[in-house]
Amino acid sequence: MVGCEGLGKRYGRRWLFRHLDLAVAPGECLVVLGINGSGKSTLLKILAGVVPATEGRCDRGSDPRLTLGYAALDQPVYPVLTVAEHLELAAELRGCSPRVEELLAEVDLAYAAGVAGRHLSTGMRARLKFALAVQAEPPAILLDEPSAGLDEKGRHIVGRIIESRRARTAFVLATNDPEERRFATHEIALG
Amino acid sequence: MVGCEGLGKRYGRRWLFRHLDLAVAPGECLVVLGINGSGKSTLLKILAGVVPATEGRCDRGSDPRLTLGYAALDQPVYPVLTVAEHLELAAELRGCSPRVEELLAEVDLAYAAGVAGRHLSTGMRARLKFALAVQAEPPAILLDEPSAGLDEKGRHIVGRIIESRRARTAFVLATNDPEERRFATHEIALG
Amino acid sequence: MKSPWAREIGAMVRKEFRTELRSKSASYTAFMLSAITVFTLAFAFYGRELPPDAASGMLWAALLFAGVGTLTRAFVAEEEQGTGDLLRMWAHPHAVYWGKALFAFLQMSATAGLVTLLFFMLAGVGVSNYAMLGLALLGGSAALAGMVTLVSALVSRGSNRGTLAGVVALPLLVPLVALGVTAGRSAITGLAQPAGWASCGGVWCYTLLVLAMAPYQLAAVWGEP
Amino acid sequence: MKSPWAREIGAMVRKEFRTELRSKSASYTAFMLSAITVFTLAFAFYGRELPPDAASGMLWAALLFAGVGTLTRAFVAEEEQGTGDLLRMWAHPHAVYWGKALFAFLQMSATAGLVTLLFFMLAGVGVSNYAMLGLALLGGSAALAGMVTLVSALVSRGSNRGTLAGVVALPLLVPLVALGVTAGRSAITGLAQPAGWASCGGVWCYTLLVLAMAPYQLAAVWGEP
Amino acid sequence: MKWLALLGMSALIIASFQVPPALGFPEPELARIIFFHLPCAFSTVVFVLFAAYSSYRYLATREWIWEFRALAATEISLGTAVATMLSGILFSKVQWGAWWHWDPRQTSFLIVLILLGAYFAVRMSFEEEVSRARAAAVYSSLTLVPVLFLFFVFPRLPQVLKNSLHPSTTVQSGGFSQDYWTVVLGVFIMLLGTCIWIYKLHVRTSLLEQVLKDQDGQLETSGNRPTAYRVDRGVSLREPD
Ligand code: HEM
Ligand SMILES: Nc1ncnc2c1ncn2[C@@H]1O[C@H](COP(=O)(O)OP(=O)(O)OP(=O)(O)O)[C@@H](O)[C@H]1O
Ligand SMILES: Nc1ncnc2c1ncn2[C@@H]1O[C@H](COP(=O)(O)OP(=O)(O)OP(=O)(O)O)[C@@H](O)[C@H]1O
Ligand SMILES: [Mg+2]
Ligand SMILES: [Mg+2]
Repeated sequence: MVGCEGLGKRYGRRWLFRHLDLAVAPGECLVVLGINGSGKSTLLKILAGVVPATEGRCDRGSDPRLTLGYAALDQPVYPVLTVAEHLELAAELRGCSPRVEELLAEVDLAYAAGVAGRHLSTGMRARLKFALAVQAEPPAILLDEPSAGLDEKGRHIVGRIIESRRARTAFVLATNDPEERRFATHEIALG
Repeated sequence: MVGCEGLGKRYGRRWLFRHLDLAVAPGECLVVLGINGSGKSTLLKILAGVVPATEGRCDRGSDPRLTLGYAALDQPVYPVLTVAEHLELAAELRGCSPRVEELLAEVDLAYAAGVAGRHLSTGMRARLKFALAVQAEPPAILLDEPSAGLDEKGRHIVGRIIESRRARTAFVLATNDPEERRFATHEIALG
Repeated sequence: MKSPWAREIGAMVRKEFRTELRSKSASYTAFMLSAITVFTLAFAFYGRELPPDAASGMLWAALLFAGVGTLTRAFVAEEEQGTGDLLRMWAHPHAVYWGKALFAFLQMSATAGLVTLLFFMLAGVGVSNYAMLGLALLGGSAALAGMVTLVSALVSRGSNRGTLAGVVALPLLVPLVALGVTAGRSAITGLAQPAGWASCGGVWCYTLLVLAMAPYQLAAVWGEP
Repeated sequence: MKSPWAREIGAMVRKEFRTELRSKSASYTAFMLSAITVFTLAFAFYGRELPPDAASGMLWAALLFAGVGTLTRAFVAEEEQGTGDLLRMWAHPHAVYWGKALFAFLQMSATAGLVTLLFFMLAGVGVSNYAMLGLALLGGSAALAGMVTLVSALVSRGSNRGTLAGVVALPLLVPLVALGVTAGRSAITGLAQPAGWASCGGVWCYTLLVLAMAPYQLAAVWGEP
Repeated sequence: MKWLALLGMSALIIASFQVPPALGFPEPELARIIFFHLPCAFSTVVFVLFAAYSSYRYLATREWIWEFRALAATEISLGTAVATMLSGILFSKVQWGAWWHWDPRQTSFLIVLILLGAYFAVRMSFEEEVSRARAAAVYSSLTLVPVLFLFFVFPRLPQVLKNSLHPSTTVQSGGFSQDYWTVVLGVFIMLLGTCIWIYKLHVRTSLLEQVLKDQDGQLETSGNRPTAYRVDRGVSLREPD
């Protein structure tokens, strides 16, 4: 469950969007469309609570650490921490169980559990971020360009992650890839 | 014209590739394939001369600043410099003409000439990097996942950039996107 | 099972240690700054031996600049790497603050020890009241760590953070230095003990004040989007 | 048409200016930092006025705090941002070094001028030989800028090799400071003029040495893939 | 109202020259600087306190009005602080014979000035309104304790008092004669009134600016009210392989 009321974001003089009302419930998947620079990522960042909105308010659930997952193409990871250490750190801070093996198996990264963040390839980093986003099995997950930079297998993993959680999770996808519209139950176009 | 002889790259115990001989001539487009983590980006970085090879040698032409263009999904840009300033800086350091308007028009970023690097969206950043890569019209251009994060129009721009320079330029593409195999005159699979 | 607080703060401290041990940048800077500082200040008086009540001033100046120069990176580095958002989504701001402040305190008191040692070796002045000096330095390090960590969070998302951090942190710490210097003087010379103890108490009051307010201010300036 | 060297170095310097002084706050902040540095130092010595032959040392200390702290970031920031590769692909290593060193020098000497001014305004010690002081400070700033830029490049690549090189390289600043302090002292007090001039010359030799070897070391450590 | 103020001011000016020279000072005749010096110092304290309070309120209730109040108050307190400093410098020239005497009071007040000035350094380095407001608020709430310390406590520490020329106990010990007090208080009230007037104008303007920004933005947006629409799950955009 994630949503917002009367949400608006202004950079300088330009409003990316305004008067935006959303309410995505488990079972639904909202795909955010729009040309480059239309504000998709910004919207997701605001929903995730890492960028301040200019007006309006968001609902992220009781404790965002456990009720919200977020994975974005542009999100870096810690250069010196290994994949496993990322999962352990996140788990200890959130207060959920790390489930390292389980998650790494799901995103097919088990072979790189000991690799440092700065040595991960694009696709490996994307996989790690998926694992981190779903770690606490939150009721709402935000994915920004999930399958960018992923190989065939990786894209299937994205599909599995979404389909297997559909029933109990609300998804918001921001994407430029028409392929990913297949997940949509709802769509919204910005800009 | 870009190539290498007996090129090999080892990280720790693992050889990403070895005994690699390449020679890409103008008119040719080599597409590098392979699963995530197979070493595509590393190969391109070695050819671009920003990562040291473990063995073998590369041919980047007389003065890589003018004979080699490189654009990668993971390559950041200067946070505080504007789009136009990036192009001016690169031109002055390389010793070629900046061609700001021309290039920004080609990648359809003219409207953002004054936007600072840290305020660019994924797709806008990708366009800026294309402009920087082709600025000196080098005889060899390396593109790492060119169309990742680009919208419909952006992907057409990539197509135009490649097709319009085919005759006089050697291209090396590293990609996970089957779509991009359409540019290939040659293919190589790593890992 | 540990309390959630202990677990979260522990996780943060562990993370800081790992990062520091693998990329030794911070401790390198700390070492560099404190060494240079002490050397220069001691050298300023070489040949003529140091008037004992100037010694305290130098000691604190050295600590202040070494501390500010080193610790301001705490949050700035996170934002520059772009990992600040990860912490913001994973952790409770208070846990982040306490974790970083604790690590900063350890780092700072190590620096303080080093500086003091070097200093008295080079400057060759005796101390008449070790307890007072120790207490003042300990409280000082804690206040420094607490304040500079907060300042680093405050500036971390602004432009030209490096300079701004200094501009913000130094004047805020001047009261601390004033009290610390007074305490240090009477600890070294052994004169005006009551005043010395009073300012030592002052240092600790300042420390408690900082540590009491800081987590909430951090939550306001860094924790929220 | 300018020579390629002039053009490339000019471009680098311009870029540094744009990066560091883009926001209107930057120069204001930088100014405040040097002011605060002096005041804080002065504050640490409240109540007792400075013996004139200690002044020189304090001055250099202030310089180091105000200058070195920020300069060490020159290359480190590039690598942390990931923009180092851009420079490596666009520019000739020597141009990069000279550009960054020149900017560092300008910044450093501006700070030096400001700090010195404030220092003597407030500390109320007279200078008996301005020429010597000026020369020493100028040479010192140049040497500091050149040295610190190189060190920053050494440590920037993150490899322990680099850090080690930095640790080895930095103590090289110690003789510089020693010479500078000596020169400054005799410039202020007016005593031991010959020795003062000698150490002033020493500072300049040091400067030339640094600037002669630095670009090649940089090309070796930073320029190659 | 304006006329009243004018009247009061002229009255005060006359009064300030009627009072006998203060014999406590090295230069009794010129002790009259205190009529300007002290009220400025007092108003500085008043506005610093109010700025800190407003900042606290902003952090508590994220209402822009409090951020604007904090900004206005800090600007005015900086102004009065500078006035105090200038009058003080003048004062020290005529009383102690040196523009700058390196007196603890002077040093500490210099740091106060810097603390107030740094507030604007902080503001300037944030371009986004929300982050700027928060950073500024937190900073100014941080400065309160140091400012008060440097203002009231530090100059009165025994070991500082003993090597300071600056009087610090005149007020507590009732060192001022009755007529001096009346004039000082009169000027203080005048000054406070003026400052509050400026302050109100300042807050008004910032409010209007804010409104204007949102309006402009609205005009620029192309009636931008995006809405989500349901998609028919039957359709799949995947190309048949
Ligand atoms: C730059 C120099 C000076 C500065 C910054 C300065 C600042 C201040 C400040 C902030 C106060 C009010 C705070 C308090 O009452 O504790 C004050 C009070 C006062 N100042 Fe100054 N002052 C300066 C020079 C002087 C000089 C030269 C004289 C006269 C010799 C003087 C006479 C007084 C008196 C009589 C008071 C009231 C003392 C009291 O509060 O009991 N000031 N000054
Ligand atoms: N901090 C900022 N200050 C000013 N403008 C900004 C800032 N951040 C983003 N922008 C602008 O906001 C717009 C939206 O950026 P955003 O990253 O949300 O686009 P996007 O829809 O994700 O595009 P893409 O499809 O390329 O990812 C861009 O035009 C960008 O220039
Ligand atoms: N500095 C390094 N040290 C050790 N291993 C590294 C380093 N850099 C990369 N690697 C490893 O090299 C492999 C190849 O990385 P690279 O980025 O080239 O993969 P890629 O083919 O580009 O993958 P993707 O399709 O995800 O971009 C990865 O397994 C990575 O873990
Ligand atoms: Mg995006
Ligand atoms: Mg890759």
